[in-house]
Amino acid sequence: MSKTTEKPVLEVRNLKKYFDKSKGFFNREEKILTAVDDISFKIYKGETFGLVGESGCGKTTTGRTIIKLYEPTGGSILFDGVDLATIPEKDMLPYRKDMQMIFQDPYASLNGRMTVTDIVGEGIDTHGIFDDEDDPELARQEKIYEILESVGLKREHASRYPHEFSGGQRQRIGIARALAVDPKLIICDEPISALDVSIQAQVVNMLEDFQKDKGLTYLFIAHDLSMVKHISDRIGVMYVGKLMEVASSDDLYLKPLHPYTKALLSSIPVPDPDNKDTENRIVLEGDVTSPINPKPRCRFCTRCEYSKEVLEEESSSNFRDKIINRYSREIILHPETHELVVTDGQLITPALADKIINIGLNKITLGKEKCFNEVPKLKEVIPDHFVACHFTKKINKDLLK
Amino acid sequence: MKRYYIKRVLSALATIIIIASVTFFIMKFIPGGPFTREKKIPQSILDSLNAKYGLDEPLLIQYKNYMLRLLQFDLGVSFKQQDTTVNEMIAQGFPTSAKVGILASSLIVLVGIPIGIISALKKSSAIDYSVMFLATLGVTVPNFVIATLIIYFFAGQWNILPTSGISEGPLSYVGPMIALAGYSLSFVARLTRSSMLEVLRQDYVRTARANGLSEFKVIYKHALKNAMIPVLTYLGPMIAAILTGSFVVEKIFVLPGMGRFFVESVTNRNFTVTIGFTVFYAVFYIIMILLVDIAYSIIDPRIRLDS
Amino acid sequence: MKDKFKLLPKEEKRDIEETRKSLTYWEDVWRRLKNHKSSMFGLVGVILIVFVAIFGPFFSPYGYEDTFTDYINVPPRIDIYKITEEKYFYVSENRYLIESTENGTLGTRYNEVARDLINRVLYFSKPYKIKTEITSSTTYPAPTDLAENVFYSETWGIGLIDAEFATGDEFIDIAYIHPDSPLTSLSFEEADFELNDDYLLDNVTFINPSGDADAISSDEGAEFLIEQFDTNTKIIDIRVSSSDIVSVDYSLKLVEPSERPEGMEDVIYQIEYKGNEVSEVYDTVRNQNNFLGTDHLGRDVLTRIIFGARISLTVALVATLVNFFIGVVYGTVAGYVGGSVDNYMMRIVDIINSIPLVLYVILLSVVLNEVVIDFNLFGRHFTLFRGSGGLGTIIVALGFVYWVNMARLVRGQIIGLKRQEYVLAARTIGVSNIKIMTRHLVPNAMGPIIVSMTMMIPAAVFTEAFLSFIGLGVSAPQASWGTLANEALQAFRRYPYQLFYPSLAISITMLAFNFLGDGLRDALDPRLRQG
Amino acid sequence: MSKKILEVKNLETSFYTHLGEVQAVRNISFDLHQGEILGIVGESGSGKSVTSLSVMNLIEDPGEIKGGSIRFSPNVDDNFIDITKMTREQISQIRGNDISMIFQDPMTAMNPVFKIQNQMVEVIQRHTDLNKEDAIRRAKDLLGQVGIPDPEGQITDYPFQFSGGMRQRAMIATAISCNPRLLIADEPTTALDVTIQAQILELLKKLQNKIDMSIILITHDLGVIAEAATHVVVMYGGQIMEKGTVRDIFNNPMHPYTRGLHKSIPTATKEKKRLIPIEGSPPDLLDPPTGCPFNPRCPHAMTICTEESPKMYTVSDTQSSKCWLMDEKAPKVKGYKKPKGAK
Repeated sequence: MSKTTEKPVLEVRNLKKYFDKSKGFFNREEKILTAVDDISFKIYKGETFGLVGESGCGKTTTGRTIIKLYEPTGGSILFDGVDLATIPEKDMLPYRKDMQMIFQDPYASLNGRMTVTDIVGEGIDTHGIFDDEDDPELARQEKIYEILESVGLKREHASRYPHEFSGGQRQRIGIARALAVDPKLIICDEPISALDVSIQAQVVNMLEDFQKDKGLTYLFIAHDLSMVKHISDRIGVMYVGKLMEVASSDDLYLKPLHPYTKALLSSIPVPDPDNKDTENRIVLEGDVTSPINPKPRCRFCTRCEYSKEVLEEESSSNFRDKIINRYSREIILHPETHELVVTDGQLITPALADKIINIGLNKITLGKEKCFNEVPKLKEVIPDHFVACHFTKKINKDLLK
Repeated sequence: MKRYYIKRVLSALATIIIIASVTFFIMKFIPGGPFTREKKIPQSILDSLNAKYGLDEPLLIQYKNYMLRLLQFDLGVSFKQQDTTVNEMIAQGFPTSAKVGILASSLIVLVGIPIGIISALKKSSAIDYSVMFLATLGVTVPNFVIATLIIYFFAGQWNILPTSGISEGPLSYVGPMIALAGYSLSFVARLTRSSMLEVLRQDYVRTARANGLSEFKVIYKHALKNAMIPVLTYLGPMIAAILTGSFVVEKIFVLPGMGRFFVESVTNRNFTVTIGFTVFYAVFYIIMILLVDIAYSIIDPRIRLDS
Repeated sequence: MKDKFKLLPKEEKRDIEETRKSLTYWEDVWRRLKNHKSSMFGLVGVILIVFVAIFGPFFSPYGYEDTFTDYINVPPRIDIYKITEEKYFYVSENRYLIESTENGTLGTRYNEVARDLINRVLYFSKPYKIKTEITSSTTYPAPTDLAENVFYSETWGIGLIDAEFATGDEFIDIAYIHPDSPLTSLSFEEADFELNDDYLLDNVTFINPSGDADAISSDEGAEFLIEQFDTNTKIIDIRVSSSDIVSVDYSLKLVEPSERPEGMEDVIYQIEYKGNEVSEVYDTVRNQNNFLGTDHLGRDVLTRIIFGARISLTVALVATLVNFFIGVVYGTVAGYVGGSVDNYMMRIVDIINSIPLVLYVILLSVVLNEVVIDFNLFGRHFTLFRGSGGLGTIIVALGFVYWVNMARLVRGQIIGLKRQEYVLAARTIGVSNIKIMTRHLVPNAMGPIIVSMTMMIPAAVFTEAFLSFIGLGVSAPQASWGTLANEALQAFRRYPYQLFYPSLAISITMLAFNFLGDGLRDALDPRLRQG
Repeated sequence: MSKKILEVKNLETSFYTHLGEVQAVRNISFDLHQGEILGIVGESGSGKSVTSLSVMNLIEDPGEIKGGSIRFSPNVDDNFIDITKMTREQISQIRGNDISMIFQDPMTAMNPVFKIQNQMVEVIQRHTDLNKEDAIRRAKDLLGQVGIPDPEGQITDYPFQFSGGMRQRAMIATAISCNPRLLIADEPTTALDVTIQAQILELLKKLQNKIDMSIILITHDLGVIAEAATHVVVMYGGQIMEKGTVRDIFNNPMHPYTRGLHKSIPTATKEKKRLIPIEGSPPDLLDPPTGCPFNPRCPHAMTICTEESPKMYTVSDTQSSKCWLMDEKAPKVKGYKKPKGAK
C-alpha cells in the first residue's frame, strides 16, 4: 500500500508558528518562541497520524494552528486542496465543519453553564445543519440523541450539566460535540492523557470504532508513545518545534532512525518486570532546549550522543590542532578548580584551545560541526520513512542493512 | 535586575507626566475661571489677573509653562488666598498628616498583620471568629463613626483622651491614629488571614513539613514570606492615602493637615490648590507603588529575575 | 450461602454508568450559601434594607422635609416627670418643657417665660395662641407709664404688666418695662378680651421705620427688641403666651458647656406645678412622636433615614449597575481581544485610577450642574437627569470611576477563561466572537463579577457618604445617610443619636452586603468545585 | 528476608467534606522491608497518595487518620514507633530525617521565594549538627550526586530558574540529605516527560542502592512499577486489591482489577491488538458500592461481592488477593487458580 499515490486529506507544508515573547515597552530585546518551525507532513483519508513529543515540543500548537485557532506564521495548510492558511478568519466557517477537535481536559473542555444538548448542539446551530428540514428543532434533537447514544450516553443525559458526569463520560461528550457536525478530520489533542488508565481504553476503542464506521481521519496528538503506537498508522516525532522523524508506526518502533526517537522509545517504561531492554536504555542527559530564539542547528544536538565527539590527548600539539575550530557540546569543568572551560555550542578558538590544554584537561567532548551549525532537513531515507538528521546513514548502518 | 528597577522608575515617571497633563486639562475644562466670584469682577481687573498668572497665553504655552514649573516642583499659587503657594500649603499640612499617618500605618502593620496570622493559624477557633468579626466591623463601620465614637467615649464619657487637636502630647495622637487605621487595619488583618490560609494550602508548605522543619519555621519562614506578597500590594497605595491625610479624621479631630486644605479647596472651588494637591497625591501614590514593586521584587525573586 | 457465590448475570449488575444526579451550578452555590450563617444573615439584611428603601417612604407618616419646630433635638428616649395623674412633662436638652403622656406621646410645648439665673429657676407657661391678623399698619402712641405687677424677665429685660386679649382680630394692650430702657410702655388699641391669668409677650412682629418687617421671638433677647423699638415702630403681630406658670428648678448646676456632662440622663430637674413638686424622673420612655427623635430643625430622624436609604441605595445601585455594564463590556473586550488593544485599554484604566475620585466629582458637578435631561413619554413628563440636585452628579461620578476595578477583574477572568478548552472548542466549531463572549466567557466569569458587585454596593454607599460628608454629595433638603451624618456631626456631643442612627444604617448596610459578599465568594470559590 | 522497617495495619483515613465523609483509605495493611521498593499503583481516587501522606502523618484538616497503626523502625535495632501516635514535634524529627518524601509536581513543591541552597541547608541543619559552611558543602555534594551539572553555581538559584526535571532532582537531593531509611515518592515522574522520567527513575534506583534505603513508589503507571518496584500493592476505591512481588502482580495477577488493568494498556513492544477496557467508572468515594468496591465493574461479580467486602486471601507466600474468587466456595473462573489451603 503506497500512500504516495493517494490524495492526502491534509497536507501541511513548511508550517511555522512563532510567538512573540518580547515583553514590556522598555524591553526592546526580541524573543521569538518558535513553537512550530517549518514542519511538513501529509495525512491520508481514513488513517490516523500520530504526533508525539515531549511537553513544549509544539505538537499541541501544530494541532491548533492547523485548525486555525492560531494564525500560522508561515507555510500552508492544504485541506482537501484548499490552503486554510490564506483564508481569513471570517471565511473559515465552511471549513470548520469538516475539521474538528477533541481536547485534553474533560473538565476544562466543557462549558459548565451549558447543558449537554447545548454543548453538542452548538455546532449544529452554528452551521445551520438542519435549517432546510421541515422541523429543524426536532431534527436537531434527534441528531443529538443519536450522537449521545453512539458515544454510550443516554437520551436523558441530554438535559444534564457537565459536572454531573465522570471524567470518562465527559470526554465522550467532547467526542459527541466533535462528531455532531460530521467532520472529515478530527484533531485529537491528547484526548486520553487526563483520563484514568482503565478509562483510556474505553475512549481509544470508541475512537477506533468511529473511524471504521464513518471513515474518519485522525490527527492524534499525545505524549504517551505506547498509546500513539497503538492507535496510529503513521507517526511523526516532534522535538522543540521540529519534526525529527516520520514513519509508519511499525517502522518507527522497529527501525527508529533518529537518535531522539531511539532515546524516546527506549525511555518508555515497559510493564513487564522481566523486560531486559532497560539495561540498554539510552538515558538522555540534560534538558530540552529552549524554543526561544533557537540557533540555526539541529535542535537535538545538545543532548544527542552522536553529535558529540570525544577527543583524548595524544600529544599536546596534536590535541590542540584537533580541537581548534570545533564546536563544544557541553559545559566542561576542570576536575579540581571547577573552572568553566568551554561553553555549549561555542567555536573553539586557538587561544581557547591553548587554555584548555594549559589547564590540563586531557579528554574533552566536542560537538560535531555539522550538528551545531546546520539545521538538518527532513529527508526520505527509506520509502515512507523520513528523518531529520545529518548522520542518519552513519548511525543506522545495521538497521538500514 | 538593575534593568528591572530602571524600567520601573521610567514607567513611573511616564505615569506622573500623564497624570499631570490630564489634571491640567481637566482644570482647563472646568467652566468658570479661577477668579469667578459671586459678584462680578470688572473685566479690566480680570484681564490683569489673567495676565498676572499667565492665563491669557495660548493653552499649549500655558501647558508648557505648567509642566516646566512642575519640573521645578512648583505647584503654583492659590488663586483665592493670594500670596500663598500650593507648596507652602503642602509644607504646612503635610507634616501633621504624615505624623499621624506614619503612626496609623505602623499600627496597621504591627497589629493588622499579626492578628491576621494568628487568626489564620487558629482557623475556626473562638479567636479566629472574634478577630474576623471585629475585622468585618472594622471594614464596614465608616471612619467618621469610629472617630466620633472615640471622641464620645474616650474623650467625652471616660475622659481618657483629649477631644481635639494634637497639642496635648502623645495621647492626643491616639484618637486620630485609631480612626485613621481602623478600616485598613481590619482589611489588612482579613487579607493577611486569607493569604496565609491560601499559602498554607500550597504544596511547598507540605514539602517543608515533610522535610521535618519545625512548625515555627514552616509558618514564619516558608508561609509568611509568600503570604506577605498580596498584603504588600495593598499596603503601598494604602500608606500613600493615609500619609496624605484624611479629611474626615482631620476635621473631626481638628487637625491642621493636608486633607483639610484639599477639601476646603474643593468646596471653595480653589482649583489650583485642588490640582496641586492632586498632582502631589498622584506623585506620592506612584512613588509608593514603586516602592512596593521594589519591595515585592525583594520578596519575590521571580519578578526581578524572570525576564 | 452457596448461592452467594454465583456469578451475576450482566443485567443484574449495578448500573455502572449512572451519573450523579446533582445540582446545577447556581443551585449548588445557593446550597453552599445557605450553609453559610453569616451570609444568610447578610442576605436577610440586604433584603430588609432594600425593602425599607423601596416601601418605607410610602408608610412614613411624615415627609423628609416636615419639621416639628416645638420638638427640636428630641431624642428617641425621653425622661418624663409626673406632676399629676394626667400631667407628665419632658424637659429637652435645650430646656424645652413639653407636655407628654405616660407612654411618651409628646404634646404642647410650654414656653419659657422667665428665668431666674440666681436660683436657676425657669418659668414656663402654656402657649396660648390667638389668631391675630393685622390688615393695616398702625402707628402706636408714645410709651405710657409703667404699671404695677410687673412680670420680670432677666433674659428679656422686659416685663409684662398688663394685657388684654382680643378675641378674633382684636388688638390687645401690652406694656413693657426694662430697667435700662427709655421705652417704658407700649399700648395698643383697646380690645375686648378677658384676662384670666398672667400673660406674656411671645412673639412680636413689627415694622421698623425703613419699612422692613422683622419678627422677634422670645429667644432672641431683649436688647435687640428694645433697640428696635421706638415710637415709630409699628407692631403688626403679637403672639401671647398664656397662664399656667410652671417653675422649673435645676438640680444641676449650670456650668460651662465643655464641662457639662454629655446627654440628658444626668440632669434631673425639679419641677413645681401648682404646688406639686416633682424632683425625680418618673420614667424613661420611648418617644412616641418621633421614634428615633428629631434633628436640629425638628425633622423626624427615622423618616429621614428611610428616605436617606432610598437615596443612598439608589446611588449605590445605579452606580453599581453602570459599573457592571461598562466594566463587563470593557473588560471582556480588552481580555478577549488582547494584544496591543488590551494594552492601551489598560493604560487608560491605570490613568483613571490614579486621579482621586474627588477631582472627578468636582469636575462633573461643575459640568453637570446645568444639565437637565427631560423626556416625554405617553404625554407624561419625566426628568431623567438633573445635575443640580447632586444625586445625578454623584451617580455619574461613581459610575465613571468604579468600573475601572470591574473592568480589571473581568479582564483577568476573561484572559483566564479564553484559554479554556471549551472556548477553543467553540472557536473550532466556528461560533462567532460575540457569541463566545456572551455564551461562554461572561456566564463563566459571573461568579467573581457578582461577588465584586455585592462588594461594590457598600463601597458606593461608603463613598457617597464620604462625598456627602465633605459637602459634595446630595444637596438639601434631600438627605442621604452621609448627609445626615454630616449634619449630625456639628452637635454630636450633645445629640449623639442623630449621628448614631444614620451611621448605624450605613454600618448595617455595609455589614449585610459584606457578609453576603464573603459568603458568595466562598460559595463561588472554584477550588471547592471539582467535578 | 531483610528486616521489616514499616508495618501499616488496618489504616483508615477519611476526609470530611460538606457532602459527607470521604473514606479515602479503608482498612489497609502492608509491610515494607529494608531495601524494598514498594510500588503502590492505582487510579486517581484509589487512595494511594492518601496512604503515603498518612505514613508521613501529613494528613491535614479536614482529613484525619481514623484508625489503624503505622509502625516504623527508624534505626537498625528494631525499635518500632507508631507514627499515628506521635506529637507534632516528635514526628517532625522523623520527617526529612528517617522518612523523606518527594511529590508529584516539582513546580509547586518548592518554595518559590527561597534559594535552593537555603531550602536544602535548613533541612540539613535541622537534622544534623553541621554548621552552615559544612551544610552548604553537603548540599552541593548532594546536588552533584543527583546529577545537577553545576552545583557550585546553581545552588544559589531560585527554584523557578530550574527546569522541572532539575527541580525534581533538587527535591530528591533534599530528601536524601539525611540518608533516610525510607523514601516516599508520590508520583515522582507523572509531571515529567518520558525522557526525564527515565533519568529520575534511574537516579532513584542508583541512590537506593547507594544509601540502602527503602522506597515507596506511588504511581498510576504500570510500566514504571514494572521497571522500578520489587513489591507491588494494587489499590482501588481506598482498598488494597492485591499485593505481592512485582513478578506476582505482572505474571500471575489474581484479582480481576489487576487483570483488567493489564489488558487495558497497550504496549509499544507487543503487536497491535484491540484493547479490552474495564467498563464503567471508578467508584464515587462519597457513596462507595457495598461489598467489594470493584464489583460494579467486575466481569466476575457474584452476589456476595455486592454484599460483603472480601478478605485478603493468601495466594502464595508473597502474594495475596482481596477477591471472593479466591474463596473455595466460589465457582471456577478460567485463569483464576484458587490457592491451596484458602479458606
